[in-house]
Amino acid sequence: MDNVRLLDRAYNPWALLEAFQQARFADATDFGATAVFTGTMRDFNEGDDVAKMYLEHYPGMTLRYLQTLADTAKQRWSLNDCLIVHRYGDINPGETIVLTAAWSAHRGAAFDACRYLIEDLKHHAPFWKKETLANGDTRWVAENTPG
Amino acid sequence: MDNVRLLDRAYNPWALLEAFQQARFADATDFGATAVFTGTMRDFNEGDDVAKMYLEHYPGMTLRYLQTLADTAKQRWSLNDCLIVHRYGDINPGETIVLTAAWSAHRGAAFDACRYLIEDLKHHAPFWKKETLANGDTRWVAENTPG
Amino acid sequence: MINIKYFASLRESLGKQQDQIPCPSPCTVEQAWTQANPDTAPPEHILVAINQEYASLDAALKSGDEVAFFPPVTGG
Amino acid sequence: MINIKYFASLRESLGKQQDQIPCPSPCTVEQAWTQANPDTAPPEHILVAINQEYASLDAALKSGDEVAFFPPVTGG
Repeated sequence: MDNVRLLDRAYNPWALLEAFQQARFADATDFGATAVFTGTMRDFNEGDDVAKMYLEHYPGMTLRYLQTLADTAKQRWSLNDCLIVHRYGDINPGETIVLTAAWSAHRGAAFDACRYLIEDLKHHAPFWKKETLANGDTRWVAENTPG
Repeated sequence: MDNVRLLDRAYNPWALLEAFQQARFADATDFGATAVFTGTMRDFNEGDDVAKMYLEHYPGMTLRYLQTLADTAKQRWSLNDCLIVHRYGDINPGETIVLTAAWSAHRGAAFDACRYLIEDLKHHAPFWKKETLANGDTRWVAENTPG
Repeated sequence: MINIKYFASLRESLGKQQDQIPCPSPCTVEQAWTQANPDTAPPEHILVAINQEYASLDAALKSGDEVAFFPPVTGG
Repeated sequence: MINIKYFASLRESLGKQQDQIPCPSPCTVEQAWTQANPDTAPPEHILVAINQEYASLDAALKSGDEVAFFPPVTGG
């Protein structure tokens, strides 16, 4: 079961989670806690209306980086599993960009691991956002907001 | 849109989240971050195999307590909204007991609020778990594990 | 009158889920307990709610109040 | 040979997405940059990857390596 996925089109994060959990934990009743984060494209940023976004990435390095990140989290918190899903390419406001999730016996580990996944990803995974504003101007997002 | 719900039968947390988000934020693109926690019934606890569980609560006080909790979280973190769903009655291993979620412009607020909801609920919402072990014995769960 | 409710393990150990007692004014939560359960001290970690909001054992009751006693909660 | 890749705003400002340069041994990442971009200093917050793993400007390259230069990341 792939626990790291790059997608080039819109996806339903809740349906994806349901399918993953069903396939991965079909008859398992040994995890008590699931923590999930989803990041959704907003239609404003730094005071401007944003019409759409292009998400560039570094094919090859991206999957490799995220898989190492997922493996690290699983070891560090003894997770049952974790999941990272990230879009690339053209994205519209309201669409889900990123999903991180962690399954554990205990809620502290699930929360900490889920948050670690998104924080590390935001600081290190090779993605770059280019916004197209409502007035047609384009700009590269300079840096991520603090967590 | 009710953001606090008590359910007496099994539910699909992901389908519920999808429906809530659809109804509550249909055309909204002003939240960037969603944090979710689900607690699932395990088939073991304190070294014993658990066959099923009965979740007693204090009708009247429960909803009232959880609604105040949700309102408090929304104010404290400027959330777009939050959601609390909790089972009561008979529960089987693998079924989702509790769901907390928070929608915000920023991920820090979403994570902090979601975790606050589940921690506070675990310490104060009037629910009590009675386990039936694999050998037929029943026992009240004495206390919650630390977060 | 004061309406008393008991929950979970406390309900089972007392063998009853509710009591109704007269309300001598003034009357604290602890006095209501003693009146309803003269032979049993309130358990050490007991929790109290008056009209469905958390309260302490020395809070004052008035006629018509619903007071609930229950053990530490274990939801979530 | 060394294969160089550029991403995002850096790719746009340089007007190219890749370079291929000979590999004099020894050769650091910074020397490879200068050889490919003699008139442009590397931007202050530039990030570097060698064969798709993060590295520093003074890391050593060998023939056949893929070195990537890119600005701070903004995913998630």
